Amino acid sequence: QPKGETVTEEETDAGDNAATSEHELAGKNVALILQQNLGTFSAQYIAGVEEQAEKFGGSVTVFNAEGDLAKMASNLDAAINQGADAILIDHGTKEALNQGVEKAVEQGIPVVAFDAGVDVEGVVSLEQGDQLMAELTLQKLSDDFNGEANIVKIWTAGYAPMERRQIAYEQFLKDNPGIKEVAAFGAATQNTALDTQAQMEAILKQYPNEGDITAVWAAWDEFAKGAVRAIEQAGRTDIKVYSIDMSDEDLQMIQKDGSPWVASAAVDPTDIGRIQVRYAYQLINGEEPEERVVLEPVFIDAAELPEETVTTETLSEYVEGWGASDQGYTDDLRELEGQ
Amino acid sequence: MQAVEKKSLSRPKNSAKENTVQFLFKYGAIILLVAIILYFSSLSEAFFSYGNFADILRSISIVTLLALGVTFTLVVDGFDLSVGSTMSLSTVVTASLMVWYDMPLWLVLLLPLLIGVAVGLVNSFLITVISIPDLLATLSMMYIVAGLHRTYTEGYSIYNNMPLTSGGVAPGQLSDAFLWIGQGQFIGLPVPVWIMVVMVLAAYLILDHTRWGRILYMTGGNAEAAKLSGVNVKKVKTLAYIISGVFASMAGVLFTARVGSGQIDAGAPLLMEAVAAVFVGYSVLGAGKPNALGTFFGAAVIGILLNGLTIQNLPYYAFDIIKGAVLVTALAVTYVYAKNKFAKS
Amino acid sequence: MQAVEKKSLSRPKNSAKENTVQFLFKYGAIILLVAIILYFSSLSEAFFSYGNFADILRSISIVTLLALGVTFTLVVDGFDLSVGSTMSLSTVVTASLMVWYDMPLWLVLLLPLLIGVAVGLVNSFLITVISIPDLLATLSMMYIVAGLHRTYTEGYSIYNNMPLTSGGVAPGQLSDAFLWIGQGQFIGLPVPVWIMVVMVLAAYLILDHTRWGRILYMTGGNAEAAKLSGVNVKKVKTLAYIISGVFASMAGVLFTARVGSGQIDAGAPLLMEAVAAVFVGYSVLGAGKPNALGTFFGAAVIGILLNGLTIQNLPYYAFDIIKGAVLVTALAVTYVYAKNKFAKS
Amino acid sequence: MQHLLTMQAIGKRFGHVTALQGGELTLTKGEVHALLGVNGAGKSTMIKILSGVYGPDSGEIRLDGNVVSLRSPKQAKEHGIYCVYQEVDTAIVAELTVAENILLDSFASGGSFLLSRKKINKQAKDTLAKLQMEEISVTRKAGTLTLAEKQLVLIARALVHSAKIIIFDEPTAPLSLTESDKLFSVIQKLSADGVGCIFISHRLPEIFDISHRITVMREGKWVNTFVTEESYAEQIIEAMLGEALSQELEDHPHPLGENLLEVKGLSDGGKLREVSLTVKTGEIVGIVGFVGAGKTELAKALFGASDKIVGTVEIAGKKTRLKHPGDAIRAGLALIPEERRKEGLFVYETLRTNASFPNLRKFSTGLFMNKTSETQFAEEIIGKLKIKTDDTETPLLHLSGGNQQKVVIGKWMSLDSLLYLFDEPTKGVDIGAKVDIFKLIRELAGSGKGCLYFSSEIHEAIGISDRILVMYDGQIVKELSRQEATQERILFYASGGKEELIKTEKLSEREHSSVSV
Ligand SMILES: Nc1ncnc2c1ncn2[C@@H]1O[C@H](COP(=O)(O)OP(=O)(O)OP(=O)(O)O)[C@@H](O)[C@H]1O
Ligand SMILES: Nc1ncnc2c1ncn2[C@@H]1O[C@H](COP(=O)(O)OP(=O)(O)OP(=O)(O)O)[C@@H](O)[C@H]1O
Ligand SMILES: [Mg+2]
Ligand SMILES: [Mg+2]
Repeated sequence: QPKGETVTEEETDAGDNAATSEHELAGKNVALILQQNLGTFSAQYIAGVEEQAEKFGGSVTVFNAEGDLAKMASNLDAAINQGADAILIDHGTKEALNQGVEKAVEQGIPVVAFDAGVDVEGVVSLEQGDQLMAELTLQKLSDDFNGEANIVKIWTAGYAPMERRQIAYEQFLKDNPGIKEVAAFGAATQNTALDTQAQMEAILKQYPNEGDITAVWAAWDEFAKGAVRAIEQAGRTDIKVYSIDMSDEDLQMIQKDGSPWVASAAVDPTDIGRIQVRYAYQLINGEEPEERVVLEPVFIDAAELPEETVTTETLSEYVEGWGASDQGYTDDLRELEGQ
Repeated sequence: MQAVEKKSLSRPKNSAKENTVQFLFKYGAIILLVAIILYFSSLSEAFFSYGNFADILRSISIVTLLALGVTFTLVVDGFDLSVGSTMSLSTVVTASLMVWYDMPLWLVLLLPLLIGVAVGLVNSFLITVISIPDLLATLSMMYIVAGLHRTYTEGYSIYNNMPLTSGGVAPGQLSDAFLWIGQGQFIGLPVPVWIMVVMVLAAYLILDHTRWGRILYMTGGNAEAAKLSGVNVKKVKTLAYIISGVFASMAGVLFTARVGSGQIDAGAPLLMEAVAAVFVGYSVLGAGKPNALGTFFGAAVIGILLNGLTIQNLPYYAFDIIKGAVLVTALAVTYVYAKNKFAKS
Repeated sequence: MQAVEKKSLSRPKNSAKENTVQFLFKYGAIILLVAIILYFSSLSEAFFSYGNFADILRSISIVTLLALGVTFTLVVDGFDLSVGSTMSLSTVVTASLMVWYDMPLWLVLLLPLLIGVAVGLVNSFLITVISIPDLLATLSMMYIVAGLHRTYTEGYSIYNNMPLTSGGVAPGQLSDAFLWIGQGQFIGLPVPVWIMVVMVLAAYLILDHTRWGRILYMTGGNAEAAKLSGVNVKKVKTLAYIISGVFASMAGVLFTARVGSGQIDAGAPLLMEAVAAVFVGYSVLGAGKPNALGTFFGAAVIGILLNGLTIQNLPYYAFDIIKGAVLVTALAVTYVYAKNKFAKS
Repeated sequence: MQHLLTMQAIGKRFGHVTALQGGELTLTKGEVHALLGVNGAGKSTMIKILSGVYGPDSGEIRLDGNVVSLRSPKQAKEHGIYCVYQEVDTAIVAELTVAENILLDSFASGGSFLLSRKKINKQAKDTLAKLQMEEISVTRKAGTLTLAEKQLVLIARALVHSAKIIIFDEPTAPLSLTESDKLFSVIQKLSADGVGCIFISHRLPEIFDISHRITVMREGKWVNTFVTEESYAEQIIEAMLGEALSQELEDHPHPLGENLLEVKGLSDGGKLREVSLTVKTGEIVGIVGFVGAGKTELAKALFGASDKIVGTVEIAGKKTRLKHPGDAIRAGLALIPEERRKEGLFVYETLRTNASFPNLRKFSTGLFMNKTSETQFAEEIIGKLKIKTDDTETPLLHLSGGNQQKVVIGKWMSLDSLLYLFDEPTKGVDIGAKVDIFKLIRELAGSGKGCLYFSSEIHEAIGISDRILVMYDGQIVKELSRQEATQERILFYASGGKEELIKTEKLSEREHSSVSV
C-alpha cells in the first residue's frame, strides 16, 4: 500500500519515544494468534493491536492460521515456546485452544482472548456486546417497518459470538410476532462475501415480488456485504439490510446513494485491537483486571451519516462513542504511553 | 474395404457402443443444453426471456474470459491452473491503480494486462526451461500469485476512499467510465457480454482460421512433429501461457468493474468453472479438441445450469457437487472418446 | 570411461553444473534443514528445546499423514489432489458420528476410514476405467467431495451440543478418549506424534522393504513393463488411491481430535503443504523418487520454516508466497535433476 | 560432376553412444543416392544432421560448394532440404486433418496470416494426386489413417515445396509393393527435375531398381560408395556387415518333442484374424512379416496382454485362458517385448530390481524383500548372459542397448518358463550382442524350451528358425520349412503375394540369400 498523505507525526513519534525508553514495560513482544483473516475487519483489528503495542513500545508477532484450527493451536504452542510476553487470541474455539491457553497460564504468560470462548482461570476474555448489538439492529428494523416484516436471516453456527447473537435473535422473534423469517442461510467460507452474494441472488430469484422480503438481517458484516451487492445488482430497492459489525469498506457501501444497507451495530475493530493490548499490558504489569470484558457497541444509522465520505477514523465525529473507547486504560498504561 | 466390412460384422455390439459414444460426443453437449433450457423454461416463465438470457450471458462473461485463456494452454497441450490467482491479482491491482494512485483510465486498463504477461512468462519459464510439468508448475504459481496479491493489498480489499494503513484516505475512486465496462449497456446488451463475444470470436478466428492457430494446435498435437516442421515449440508454449495470463487479467479487470471494488481472492472460486467450461467445450460438434466456441458453449451450459438450479432452490453448498459432476462427465466423455479413437488407429 | 572423460574435457562448464545439481539434489534438503535450524536457534534460545520440537512435530503430524497418502499415489505415477477434501469430509463425519449420533468410539474411528476407501475407489475408477488423467480426475473429485462434505453438514461446523436445524440440541459430545488421540501425551510425546511416527515407519517399510512396495514403485516406473511382467496395474493403482484416501481420512480423524470439533473445509488449506512436502522429500538423500522418509522430512522442513518465519514476523499474508516458492524450488531441483539424468542416457 | 551436397567427416555422439564418426556422403543434382547399413549404422543420424534436427559434433556440410550451418529444421528447409522421417508417428499430428498435415511446414515457415480451408484442401489434394493417392480424403483426421497412409502423407509433405534435396528414410518399410511402385515413379520424376534424393531402405532389390549410387555405412563410419550399375548385391552386403562377422551361425540340428503350444483361430478383435500355429518343445518358430503385419499383436495376444481375444490356446496339452500377462506367466510363457525401454524394462531402476521383478515371491521371505538372494540372482544372469555392467546396482539407463536387451531376457530366467516369445529381440542391438542373443535362443531351444521368434529382419529369421510362418495383414499366410525359406519367398508372401499368381521356379531362382547375422 502506498503512503497516505496525512501520516500523523505525533503517532510515529510516540512510538519511537517509547521504544527507546527504559520503562520496564517497554520492549515487550505480543503474539497475536488469529484464526482467520476475515478481510477488512481483521486488517483494521490488527492495525489497532499494532498501533497500541507500538505506543507502549512493544512489538507484535502475527500468527495467522488461515482458518485452520489445528494450525491455530500449533501457533499458540509456538508463541508459548518462543517466550512471547503476552498472547492475544482472536476467535477460535474452546476445544481447540484451552489446552494451549492452560499451558501459557502455567508459564505465567498473560492471555487475552477475543471471541474465542476459552474459559481458563486468569485469562481475560473480551467479547463484543453481541446480544446488545443484535437487539439494537433488530429493534431498528422493527421500528422502520412498524413491527411487520418478512426477513431473511444470514447467520452461521459454530462461532461463539454468532451464537450469542442468535440467542438475542430468537428471543426477539418470539417477542415480535410481526417479524417473520422467510429464509435463513449463511456460511463462513474462504470467500464469505462472494459466496453470500451468490446465495442471496438465488434467494432474490426465489422471492421476485416486492414485499416477499422486507429486509435482511445479517449477523456479520461479511454476510451483509454479499447481500447488499446482490440486492443492488438485482435492482431491488424494496429490501433493506441491517447488520452487525462495521469496517471501512462497509461504511463506503452504506454511504453509497440508495444503498439498501441502512444500519449496523458494531465495536470499532481498531478499538478492539487497542483494548485487547491494554488488558494484556495490565496483566503484564501484574494488575488483576476483570476476566470478562464486554465491549460497548455503537449503533450506526445510515441516516445520521453526512454527505461527504467518512471512514472509521472520522466516524467518531458523527457517531458518538466510536473509536474513542478508553476501556482498559490504567494510570500505569497512560504513563507508559506518555513517555 | 473387405477388412472393414468383416470387422463391423464380427463386432456388432462394440460398434453400437462406439456409435453411441460418437453420437454423444458430437451432439451430447448441444442436446444437453437444449434439454436444460426446455426443462427450466417449463418450470418458470421468466426463464425464457431476453432479459434473463442477457443476465445469464453477463454472469458467464468473466468465467468465459478465464476459460478462453485455459483453452489456449490446453491447445498447446499444457494446462494453466494459475488463472484464478492471476485474475485475483489483476482485480486488486486494477482497483488499486485507481483508488491508491489515481491513474488515468488507459493505464488502469493496460498495467493489469502486463501482470498477466508476467505471470505467463514465469509459468512458461518453469515449464519450458526448468521442465516442470505444466500442472505442477501452474499449481505452484497459483499459490505464489495468490500470496502476492494478498501481500500487495496487505490483506485488505480495495474500495473507494479506503483508509490507508499508513494513515489518511486513498486519493482515488473507481471512475464511472471504468465502471461502465462492467455495469453499462451498449446497443441493448450489457457491456461485459460484448467484451465476451468479441473475445470469443477473436479467439475462434485465431485458433481456427489463422496460421498461428494452426501452429498452436500443431504444437499441442505433436510437439516433436512441430519441431521438425520448424516451429519453435518453447516460444509457442510461452505465447500460449502469456495469452492465458492476459485473458485472466482481463477477467480481473472486468470483475473489478462489475463489482466496483477490488475484492481479495476474487478469482479462486472461478478456476474450476473455467476448467469445466473448457472440458465441456471439447465435445462441441465433435471438435474433440479444445476450441474457443466450445469453451463459450461450455461456460453457457454451466451458467444456465447454475442459474436454473439456483431458481430451483438447490442449497448453495451442493453447487460444488453439480459443478464437479459436470466436469467429471465432460472429462469422461472426452477421454472415453479419446480411448476409442486411439484404439481405432 | 573414455566417453565420459572426453565429455568432461570438452564441456567442463556443463559438468560442473551437473555436479552442483547432483550435490544439491543429494544433500540440499538436509543442508537446508540444518541451516534453518541453526539460524532460528541463533535467534531464539527457546527454539532448540525438547518442548518446541515436540510441538513442531505435533503441528506437522496431520500434514504428514496427508502427504503420505499423496506419496503412495505418486509412487504409482499418479497424483491425488482430492486428499484435502477427503480429509475435510472425514473431519465432519467423525465429529458428526459422535455429536449427532452418539456412536461408540470404534465406529467413530472405523467409518471415516471407509469414506477414505470409497473416495479412493471412485478416484481409481475414473483413472483406470474411464482413463481420465490422474490430476484431472482427482481435481474433479476434490470439488465433488468438498461439495459433499458441506452438503452433509449443511454448511455448519460440528461441535459439542450444537443446535440442530431441525430444532433441539445435538445429543452427543466428543469423548475424552477420542480427544486424547489429538491432544493427549504418551511416554513423553504427544499422541499425534506417535501416530505420525508409526505411520511414517509403516509406509517406509512397505514401500522400501516389501514385495508390495516393489510392485508399487515398478508400476509407477513403467506401467507397461509392469503389466507385461504380470502385474495387474489397475489393481495396483486402485490400491494406491485407496491407501491415499485412508491416509487422508486418518488425517481428518486426527484433526477432529486435535481441534475438538468438526470444522468445515479443514483439509483444503493443507493440500498444498502436503504436495510440497512430498516434492521436497523427493530429493532426500538422493532418492529421486517419492519416498516415505523424504515426505516426513519435507513436512518437517516446511513446518520448521513456517514456525521460524512466523517468529520473524513475516506478514502472515506472505506465507503462501513462501510455501509456493518452496514448492517451486523443490520441483525445479527434482525436474532439473531428472532432465540431467535423462540426458545422460 | 558438380556436387549438390557434400557431407564430410561428420561425427555425432549421444551421451555414451557414438552414433557417427566419419560419416561421408555426396549427392549430385538429379541423383538418387541410396544409404545403406545395418540397424544402428548411423543412417538416420546422418540424415537428421542434414535436415537440421541434430547439430553435428564435428565435420562440415557443403551445399553447392558453400559451407552451410543447419542448426534447425527450419534452416534446412530454407536451404531446400526436406525430409521424410523414419518414425512416422513423430511427424504426424493426429488431431489435424490430412491436408493440414501435408501443409504443416508451410504453417511454420510463414506465409499468409489468414488461412482458407478450401485453399489448403486443394493444395493438399493436388500433392496427393502427384502420388496417385487421391483416394485419401484430405479432410480426415490424420490419426485415423493406416501406417502406410501416414507414410504417404509425410511423403506428400515433402513434395509440396520446391525442394533441392529430399531425404526418404525407410519410406517403403510400411508400404505394399504397389504403393512402393507409385512412390518410385514420383522419385524418378523428381530426379528428372533435378532434385537430389537420398533414399534409405533395407530392401536390396528396390535399391538396385531406383538408385544411381549406393553409400554403405557401418558402425557410424562411411565404408564405401558404389555406382549401382557396376555393383552386386553380395558386394554391398559384405560392405554392410563387414568381413569378420559374415560367417554363418552354426546350425545344430536338435530333436523336437511334443506340441508345446497349440493355437487355433486366434483373433483379437482388431488386427489379428484367425491365427493358428503350433510350437513343439525344442523348436524355434520364426514369425516374419513387415512392420504392421501384426507380429507384435500376435505376441501380445498370446501373452494375454490384449482384450477381446477369441480362439483357443493350449499350453503343454492344457487349455489355457489368457486374460492377463499374469495368467500367461503362470502358464509358463515369457515375453521379450519389441520396445524394450517402453515395455520390458524399468530403466531408472537397478539391474537387481529389474531381474527379480517377474518372480518377486522367490526373492522375498514373507512379505519382505530378500536383497541377498536378489543380488545373487542378478550376478548369476550377469555371468550367464555376459552382461557388461559395473555391478548389480547401476540403473539400466547406463547400459548399452544390447546389454539392456540381455537383461530383458535374463529377467525370465528365475521362472523356468516353457515357451519364450521373442519380439524383434535384435532391434537396435549391436552385432556382437546379436550373436550372443542368437546363441542364447539356440541354447534355450536345445534345453527343450519352445521359442517363437517374431522379426521383420528376414535373413535373421531364416538363420535362427526351424520353421517360418509368414504374416501379412494380421494373418499367417504361409508356412515355410527351413529348406523352403528364402529371402525372396518370404518377401513375396510378406507383401501380400498370393500363391496362385506366381511360378515357384521363378522364386527359387536366386538362392544366394546369405544366412549371416
Ligand atoms: N537420440 C538418441 N539418443 C541416443 N542414442 C541415439 C539417438 N539416436 C540414435 N542413437 C544411437 O545412434 C546409433 C545410430 O542410430 P541411427 O538411428 O542413426 O541408425 P540407423 O542406421 O538409422 O538404423 P535403422 O536402420 O535401425 O534405422 C544407434 O546406436 C542408436 O542407438
Ligand atoms: N494402422 C496403423 N496405424 C498407425 N500405426 C501403426 C499401424 N499399424 C502399425 N503401426 C505401428 O507400427 C508398429 C508395429 O506395428 P505392428 O505391431 O502392428 O506390426 P509388427 O508386425 O509387429 O511390426 P514390427 O515389424 O514393427 O514389429 C506399431 O508400434 C504401431 O505403432
Ligand atoms: Mg534409421
Ligand atoms: Mg512388432
